Parts: sequence; C-alpha cells; structure tokens
Amino acid sequence: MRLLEFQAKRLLAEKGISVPKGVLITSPEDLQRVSFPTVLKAQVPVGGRGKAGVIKRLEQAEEASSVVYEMLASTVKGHPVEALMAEEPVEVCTQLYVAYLIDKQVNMPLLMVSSAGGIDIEEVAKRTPERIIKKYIDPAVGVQDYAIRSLAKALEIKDVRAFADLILKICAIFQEKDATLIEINPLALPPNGQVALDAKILLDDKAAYRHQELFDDLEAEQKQLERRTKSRAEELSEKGQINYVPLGGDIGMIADGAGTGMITLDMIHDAGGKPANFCEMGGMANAENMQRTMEVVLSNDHVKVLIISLIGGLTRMDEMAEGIVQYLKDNDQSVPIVIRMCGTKSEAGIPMLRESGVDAYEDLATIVQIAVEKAKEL
Amino acid sequence: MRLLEFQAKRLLAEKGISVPKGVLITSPEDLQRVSFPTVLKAQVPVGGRGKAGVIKRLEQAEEASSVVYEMLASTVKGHPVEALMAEEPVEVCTQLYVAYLIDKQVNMPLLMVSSAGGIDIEEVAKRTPERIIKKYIDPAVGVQDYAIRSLAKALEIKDVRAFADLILKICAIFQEKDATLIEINPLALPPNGQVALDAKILLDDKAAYRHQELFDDLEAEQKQLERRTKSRAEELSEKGQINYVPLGGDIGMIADGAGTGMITLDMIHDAGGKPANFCEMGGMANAENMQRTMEVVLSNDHVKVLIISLIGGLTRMDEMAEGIVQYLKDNDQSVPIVIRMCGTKSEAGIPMLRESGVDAYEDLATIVQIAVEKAKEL
Amino acid sequence: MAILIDENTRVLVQGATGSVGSFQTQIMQEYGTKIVAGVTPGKGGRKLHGILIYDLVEEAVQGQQVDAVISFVPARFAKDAAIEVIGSGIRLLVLTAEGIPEQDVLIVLRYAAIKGATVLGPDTPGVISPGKCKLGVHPHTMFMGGPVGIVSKSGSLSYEVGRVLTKNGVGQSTVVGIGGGPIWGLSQEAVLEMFEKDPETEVIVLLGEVGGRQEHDAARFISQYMNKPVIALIVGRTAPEGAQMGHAGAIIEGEEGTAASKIAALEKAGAMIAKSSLDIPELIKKIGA
Amino acid sequence: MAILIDENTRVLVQGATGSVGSFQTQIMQEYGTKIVAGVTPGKGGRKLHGILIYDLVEEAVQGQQVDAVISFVPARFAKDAAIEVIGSGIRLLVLTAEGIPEQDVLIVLRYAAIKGATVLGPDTPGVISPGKCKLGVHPHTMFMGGPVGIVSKSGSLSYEVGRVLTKNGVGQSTVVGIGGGPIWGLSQEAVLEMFEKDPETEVIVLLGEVGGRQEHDAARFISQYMNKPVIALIVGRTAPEGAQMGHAGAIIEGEEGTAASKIAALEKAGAMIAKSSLDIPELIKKIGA
Repeated sequence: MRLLEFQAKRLLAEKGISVPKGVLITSPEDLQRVSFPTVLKAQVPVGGRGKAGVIKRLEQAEEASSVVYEMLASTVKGHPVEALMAEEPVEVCTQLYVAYLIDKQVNMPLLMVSSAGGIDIEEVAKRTPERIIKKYIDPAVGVQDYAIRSLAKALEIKDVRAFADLILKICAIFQEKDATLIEINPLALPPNGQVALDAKILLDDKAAYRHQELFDDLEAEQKQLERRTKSRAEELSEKGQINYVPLGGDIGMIADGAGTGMITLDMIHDAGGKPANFCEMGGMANAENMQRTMEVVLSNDHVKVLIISLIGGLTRMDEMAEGIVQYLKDNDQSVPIVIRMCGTKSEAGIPMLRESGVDAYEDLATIVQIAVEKAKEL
Repeated sequence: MRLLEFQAKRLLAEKGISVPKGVLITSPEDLQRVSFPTVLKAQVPVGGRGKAGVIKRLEQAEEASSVVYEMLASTVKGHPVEALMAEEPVEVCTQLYVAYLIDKQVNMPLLMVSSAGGIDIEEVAKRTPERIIKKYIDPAVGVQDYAIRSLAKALEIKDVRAFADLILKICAIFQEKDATLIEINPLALPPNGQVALDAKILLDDKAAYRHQELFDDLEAEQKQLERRTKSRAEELSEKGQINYVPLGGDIGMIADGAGTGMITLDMIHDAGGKPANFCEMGGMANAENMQRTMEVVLSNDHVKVLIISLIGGLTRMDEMAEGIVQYLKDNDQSVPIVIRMCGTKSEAGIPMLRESGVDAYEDLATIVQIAVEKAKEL
Repeated sequence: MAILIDENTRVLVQGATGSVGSFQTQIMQEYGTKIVAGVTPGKGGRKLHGILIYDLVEEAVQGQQVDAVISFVPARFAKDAAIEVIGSGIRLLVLTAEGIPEQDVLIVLRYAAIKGATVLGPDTPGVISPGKCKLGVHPHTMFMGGPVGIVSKSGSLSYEVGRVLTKNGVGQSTVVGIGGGPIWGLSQEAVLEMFEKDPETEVIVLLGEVGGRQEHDAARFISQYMNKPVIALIVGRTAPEGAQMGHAGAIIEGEEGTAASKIAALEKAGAMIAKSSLDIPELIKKIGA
Repeated sequence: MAILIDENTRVLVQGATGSVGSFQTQIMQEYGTKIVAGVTPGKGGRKLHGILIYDLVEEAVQGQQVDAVISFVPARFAKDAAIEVIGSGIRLLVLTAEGIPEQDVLIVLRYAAIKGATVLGPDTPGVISPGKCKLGVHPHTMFMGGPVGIVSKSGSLSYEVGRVLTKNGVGQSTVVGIGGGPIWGLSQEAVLEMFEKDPETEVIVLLGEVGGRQEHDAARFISQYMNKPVIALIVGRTAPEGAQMGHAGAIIEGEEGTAASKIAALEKAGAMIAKSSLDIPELIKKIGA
C-alpha cells in the first residue's frame, strides 16, 4: 500500500519527526484555514509532481481559489487530483535524501542517504552513484550508532544526535508498521532543524493483518478522496484475489500462474494478436475464484475471445473445470472461450469440460493460434 | 539489583501478568487494610522464606497483630525483616516453575520451566533434572512461538495462548528493563488462570544508566524499608566504587585486582593469619579511590595490620602511591601498613612511597609473612 | 545425485494435514519421495497416508535423519515454522507459502544464512529431480529424467518448458523453482552455480521474467564462471512498462527490470535466447546435448 | 606463531585517544606491537604517538590489513563499537571494558559467532605473547618468552604467576586473560584447545577462581582431549561461601562454583594443583618442560 504524502507525513509526525504544518484541501472553501504564503501540493500516489506542475507556492490568498480549482481538476500520470496539502513554506539550506528500504538483491534492510536530495535524486543516482551512500542493517543486530555516524559524516551533518534520532525513528516506524520503504526527500536541514519536506511510505500488504486498523483507516481515507468508482477488477485486485492488468486489446486472458500468463501474452503478441488484459489467479485459484475471474475479464466489452491458459501444479484442474462449467451454466455467454488444460488433476478436469460441451486443448501454441484467428474473424 | 518480592510483582503486573492482590505491611496498623484470610510474606531479598517460617497464612484478624510484630522482629539469613506483604490466598491446582535468564555457559538467554514448581525446585533440579525443561533463545531471532508451544506441551498446558502471552511478556520485561533473571515460582494454573504467586527479578546494575528513574525508585523504596544505616564500605560497594567483603579477622587487605586479592587472602590464610576483609578496587583504581579505600578498610577497629597488594596492569602504581601518601599525610595513622608494589609505573610509585617513609616490597610472599607475624605480635 | 535432492533425500512435510499439504503429500509419496514424517501443531500422534504426524519439528527429527522440509504452512505462521526448521539444523527448506510479510522473510533468510541452511522460496513450487525425488507441487507427468537443468522464477513457466522438453524427448536433471519473490532465498545465480558443478546436468535453461534484477546477476555469473551452455527465456517481453504482472518480482524496476535489458545482458553473457518455450528443444538439439 | 597473536599481528586501537587508551597505546608500541591505526569518533585526522586516528573503523581498515582490535571504549559505548569491529570483518577483538550491560555482551558475542570473529573479554587485560606482541595492559616486564601457556580469568593473577615464572627463569608462550566475567567470549576451554595445538606451548597453567562453572568445562576438556600437562591454581579457596569477591564470575553458584569442587574436578582430570603462584615453577620443573 502506497500512502499519500499527507498520510506518510502523519505517520512520521506521530513518531516525533518534524514535518511542515499543513491543511488538507479538497475544495476551495478549505482555503479559509490556510495562512499565506503557502505551498499547495497535489496528493497523488506518484512521483514527479514538481515536474508535473502540481506543487505550487502561493504568496497570498487572492488567486488561491482559482489555483485550487485548477489543480483539483488536473490529472497526474493517470491519477485525478482529488486533494491538496497546503503547507507552511520551510526555508531550505540543504536538501538531503534519506531512505530505509529492503534491498532485495542482498536480502537486508538498507539505509540510503545522499547530500543531493530533491527532485533530481534519480538523476544523481544514475550519473553520480558515488553520491548515494548505503549502509546495510543486519537484522541480527539492528541499526547501530556507528552506522549512523558514518552516514552523518558522509553528509557532513553537524548535529549527529538529532540525525541519529531521526534515523532511529525511521527504522522504528519501518519495523513497527511493516513498511517496505520509507523515503524522506528532501529532508531539509537547519536553520529549521530537520524537517521532512516530502515523504513516501510503502506498507507491506502481506502484513496488513498485523495492522488491520491502520490499513483500514488509510484505505478508507484514500477511498474517500477518490470520486471515481473502481471497477470490480480493481477491487478484486486490491484485495489480492486476482491480479488483473488491463491492456487495451481484444483477446481476454486468464492464467493460473504468472509465468504461464506472461508467456501466453508474449505468444499472442508474437502471433499478431492484441491481449485485452493480463489476469492470473495465483495461489488463490479455486472454483469460486475462477468463476469470479471470468466474470471480471468478460465484463470488458472489448473482449472478442477469451483464452484460459491453465497448467496445474498447486492449482487443481478439477476445481478449475468446476468453476468454468459453473460460470457457463450461470451466464448467457456469447464470447468464444479457448481453453488449454493440463497438469494436476487434468484427467478429471478435461472430461468435466467436455461433458458440458467445452473443448480443451493441451498445447499452448494451439490455443493461441485459434484465439488470434478467431479475434481477427470477429 | 535484586528486587524485593512486591517490587518484582509490581513490574510483572505493570505488564499485565496476574499477581495476587496484596498490601504492604510495615507495622501492625497496616493490617486495617487487609481482609482475611491472608498470607503474610516477609519481604527479604533471599530465598527459602517458606522454610524459614516467614510466610504464614492467617485465617482471621485476631492473632494477626502479634504475628506481624513477631515477623517484623525476625531476621532471615542475616536480613532483618522490615516489611511484609499481606496477600489474598490463591487456590492452587498446579504449581509451575518459569524462569528466563542468561545462561553464561552458552551465552544465550534461556527459558526454563518445570511442572514441579514450588519451594522444592532446587531439589527437583538436583534429583530429577529431566523435569527441568530448557529452551535457548537465539538473540538473532528472539523468542518464537514454536519454542513456547514446545514448553507448553512439556508442561501439559491446555491454554497455550495464555501461556504464550505470559512468556512473551516475561521476555519483554527482561529485555526492556535489562533484567538478568526473571523467575516465577510458583506460577499457579487454573481454576484461577495463571497467577504469579512468587517472583524474583534481578536487574543488571551495569545497565542502570539506561533505566535511571526505575533504579532510583526501587533503590529508594528498598532503603526506606531498611531501618539499619549502612556502613561507608557498603555504600561504596553498592556504588561499584570498591568491592568490600568483611571477613571477621584482623589483617586488613586492599588489592588492585580480584585475582591478586584472592590469592593474597589464600596466602594469609595458609600462613596462619586471619583476614579482616576482602577489598579490591577493580577498574576504578586511582589515587583518590585508594585514599577512600584505605579510609574504609581502616575504619574497622579490628584491623591490626593492613596489607596493600598491588600488581599494576591497567592500574598505575604512581597513582596508587600518590593515594597512599596522601592518605598518610591526612591521617594520624597507627596501624602498620605492609605494601607490595610492582607492575605498571612502579618505577615511579616505589620512590614516591620511600620518600614519604613507607617501604614497599616486590614479593607477595614476603608481605604476607611480615603481616601475619605482625598481627600475631600485636 | 542431481542438485539439492536425490532418491535418498529424507523429507519432512510441515503443515502436512491441511487440504493442500495432505493432497500434495500423497502425490509426492506416490512419486517416490521418501517422506518420513509430518508436522502440524496440535495434530501430533495422527497418521496421514501412512506417515506419523508430530506437533513439533524437534519431535519429528528425534531418532531419524531428516534432510529436507517442504512447508505448506500458511503465510501468517510461515516465519515461526521456518525458524523452527532452521533452528533444528535441517539443511534444506522449501517454502511454498505465498504472501509472507517481507520482514518475516528477511528474518527467516538471515537466520538460514547464520545456520547454514538453504531456503528455496518463498512462493515456490519446489524442486523436482525427475524419476528420483519430488519436493514440490509440480505436475510431474510433464517431466522426465535427462541432462537439462531448469531454474525458474515462475512455477507454471517451468511446467510449460518441462512439458515441451519431455514431449520432444529431452529429459531434465533437476527443475528448480526459486519462487515468485519479491524476496528470494536461493537465487538464480546460486542455482546456476550448482548446475555448473553437477555432473548430471549438461545444458541449463534459465527462465526469467520482467522485473527485478536477478537475471543481470545471472548474466554476470554466466559470463564469468560458466562453461556449460545456457538457454534463457525471459517472459513478459510484451508487457507495458510499469505493469505488475503477477509476481511481485515482476514490477519494472528501472532499466534493469525490463525484459529487453535482461535479454540483452544474457545474450551478451553468451546465453542462447529463446523467444518461447517451443524454441527450446530445437536450441538444445543445436547444442547437441 | 603463538596463539591468537604474533609478531606480525596488525593492530587497531579503538578508543585510542582517552587517557587509558592513549597511555596503553604508547606502552604497546614501545613493546613492539604493530599498531597501525586508532579510532575515536570525532577525533579523526589527529595523530597519536605517530599513528593516525580515524572516526570510523571502516575508514581505518580501508587500504590496510587489520588483524586485531583492542578496545578501550567505555562500557556504555562498547556494544556499538564492538559490533562496528565485528561487522567490518576483523577476526579478533579484545574487549577491555568492565561493566558492559549483560544483554549488550550477549548481542556482541552472538554477532561475533555469526561473523566468525573471536572476542576476548569483556573485562580482560588482553593477551601477550612475550617478546612478540602485546595486545593488552599487562605489566610486561613480568613476562618473558618460553614454553608455558597461561590462561586466566583474573588479569592480576596472571601477572602474579608470570612474575614468579619469569623470576625463576621459566618463560611463557602466550598469556591470555579471558576476562572477569560474568559472561565470556573466549572460554578457558577454547584457550586450552588452542594451547594443545600450539607447537610453542609445552605446559599450560590454568588460573581459575571461585564462582562460575568454566573450570568444570575445562576439567572435562583436559581429561578428554589434552595430552600436554596442565597445572591449575584456583584462588578464593578460603573465601566464605556466598561472598562475592570482585569478579562477578566469582559468585558461588551451587556446588560447582566452590573452589573445592573445581580443584577436585581438575585434579581428577589429571591436572596438577598448585596452592599458590609460588608452587608453579617447581611443578613445571618436575614435569621437566
């Protein structure tokens, strides 16, 4: 779960990390609670807001209303802006970059800092990687003072105590809340003390059960700020029950594994077809879920043909067949369905399909060819 | 620091572990707040109270006053009883033993339990060691659920959740408060739920600086309950500035290391002398501390001769000499002093002593012989 | 022997009594895997498909050799169960669970490193040495013994490839699923190293996908240390940038995460590139293995 | 070489600029110890007795070999400093500080075990190989090279014995202070094993004291694994039961903690028992070493 900026800053502030004073703005009326000058920042879950022009400093109240209107009507990388933060401007001397994350190449938590904080940090990382300083934190002993002193020295920080305090708090939030990334960029340095000017926090959805209230609250808050209603596919995707990605073509695709799904897409593409979506059921694959998944994929009116690409390992083909048969029984279905079924319990699944009049192939190349041809015909 | 029973139970209760309801009694008047039946327990920092007869169940208020008087006038293993706890009796079905401690043979924290809890646990450990069940807790990963389930199974505990909760709380207290031992014996089991009937907690004095308020409060409380005033030696010992043990003889002894101190005592003993004390300055040895230590050791009127046994490694002999010379300058001193001085900076220290008229030998056997002879003469 | 397991491997099944664990245990037994015991807390003393269930790993390993564990324990309890296995001194743990919190996985892997244990997964189909031992959930009729080692992030993709190879009469030495990520115990690189040393493996098929950086490490390893031929298939070539396709590992991460950069790196390292599973038998014939 | 250190050992001093650290650094240098750098946070860039001081261990080890560290860092900061050393990959750490919280010591020792580092101490005078290298605070004029290995809990007791041996013309191979306890990195037993293997050591003197159980482990090791003669001196024989004599290790712990039980166990294991330091030279002459 990616937190919106104001949510991330609230988590930081709760732990005692300084953030600018701010007011959440969802309509121009909210400006009454704002004192000027102020900085308006669109609350969207993507980076690059500065470059997208949705961070604006306002000197006075006069033109504020129209700026707020305009920003609330804009969209950043596909995300409609539904809320803004109006923050007190902070005088900035030095901008640092501070992040704590899991490095998946070495399987260790990693503290990463740079004295070149700010919107160009990705450029810095590419062009002058030596300006990004890293310290791995061995989970067997946790973060130690000397590691922090080492980073402070590299950043030429004078007030090492205050910096250590900040780092220890970030690490504590990371662990207590099951974060996978906490990034403060920029972290402004004195004369204003340390202030987190922007913050990005990712929480681990797989650990949501350990923080149910927090996750529920954050999610409710994000939902409230979204006027747009979500599709069934998005809802199911968010709950982790299916993994659905719309792709814009006309061949629907359901797979029982990510790898088999991806190779199916690649093969459709190579055969000249256009996939309408990627969709895999992962570890949750059972009859009920197959039914629901077909519902979701076929609710897309652009789908001319549906490929179901199954190769059972953990997934049982008898259960998959049961779901498909049930879906066809319950729905008046006109889109042609091409099924590949093999693997665990396919000796039970294939006859079930045949019995209800559906053919199943064993070869992936075959169904891809059939589907692409059908899509072209229709 | 060894906590008194009621202090230990308070720490447990603060974490949510059940203990019997109790009232602290320092005089018979306090009985007004007690309901009967009740169990009176002397608050002394030693084990074996049951066998010493300072744990008594009272059925009614009548004879209570005289029992309290009597117990408050008693002494257990040298510790005058200054306070009692009056606790609500708890119905006991099963008595367990639960302890968390540092095992210094393998350098790991150790969970240790037994289904044979109660006052005879030491006998159990000796005669049927298989009834003591141990689980080492690797600090690299902490206490895990399976370890607790393993112990619960060995103890035939039905409510594993409640037991796990208890164990996790004990481990948390251990870590948060820098304990070196937390022992609940007995832990009473249902029908009363889990209740810690007796508790022993040792806190690590070396970590006192991390818990200054807690240590200060516990110490103040213990002091308030002791009517007897402490000797200077005890006070300095408690502060960790010297290590003084009274031994009842007539040859005073000061050493700059524990090992050299112990061998000096052994040699005095083997030569037919009687040490008045053991006293070593440890890592704190400097001029000022030597002066203070001489003051303490010589404040014992039974001391006929004083041996100062110095073999400098970390300790600097110039500093030791300075302290001795200063003490002799400041005090009108009649007890003969026999000094052995060698090691680090003794080439500076010995002349300093000689200059102020004190002789120093290099050989331990020599000074022991001289001191034992002098003590016999005087 | 093949890598990781062979016909003598003595296996403990953790979470053996759940519906998946029970079903897969039976299949593994039928395949010939030497399953010596099962563990499910609270179910100790029962029997399942002829094997005895224990409450605790320490009970199961008492008095008998256990070489490997396959865990069907659900994600929430997987960390505790994994540490139990590693702490008991068992050297190989196959962690099938999907959805274990990342910090839990980190602790498990760190502890495994400390204790010298190998963890395959999480979110892995396991490992199969066709005809010898199956420590996983593979549709094993798709595999047969032979000289090709397969290492794959995706379970289903390894089945696809195994199926095509077997149909074309090309057998496999060992098929290893390292798991869907985003955190891996055993890496592609580590498995490549094992295959390079394994006398029964002559060709290696590396199955990767869009996202993550493992394939770049694998490419470096291939160019520096490998003599045996490697055929690589990277799926998700046609995925739009930024799309998350199933495995959390398949998030595009900078330039190294794209399929194109992985294919380029592997090709440069000397691997042959397959466009789909269908190409692989022919590439193997070309090599002459 | 002798055990643990020799004339080539390259040493880093941690906490080199404090009054004790600075004084002892100079003495070690004069003795001939190869001190290559010092570390004190905040003092980086200074020079001390001709050696360069760094802020961090990672800076000090950059571009030069460091074999061992002696730490004079005060107890409160000792854990952080020790983990810094161990984390940097240095294999030997001498921890002189007294009064480190026990849970801190546990974490340091666990981390050392994980990383394969040896920790001597805490609360140790260190180790000296007379004439070759001194990594400690010993009054070194009391020692001279020779065939006797000494292992002692107490620093001062090892000086007593070294002094008597040297006066009697009996030299020492290595003198190891394992520290005052109550928790020890390197144990008596581990040091005995090193001496048993060390070709320069012919006789071992084991110096123990009342309290703790180490001497019983040592006795077991002697009876089972040692061929070289061992002379044992246990001090605190005349201490009253229950008295705490200095070292926290010297608390009487059940029956195994008493001097009498230790002496009995060591005697049974085949060690010769000395009543005082004065007996030792004669016992060594008897052995004919």
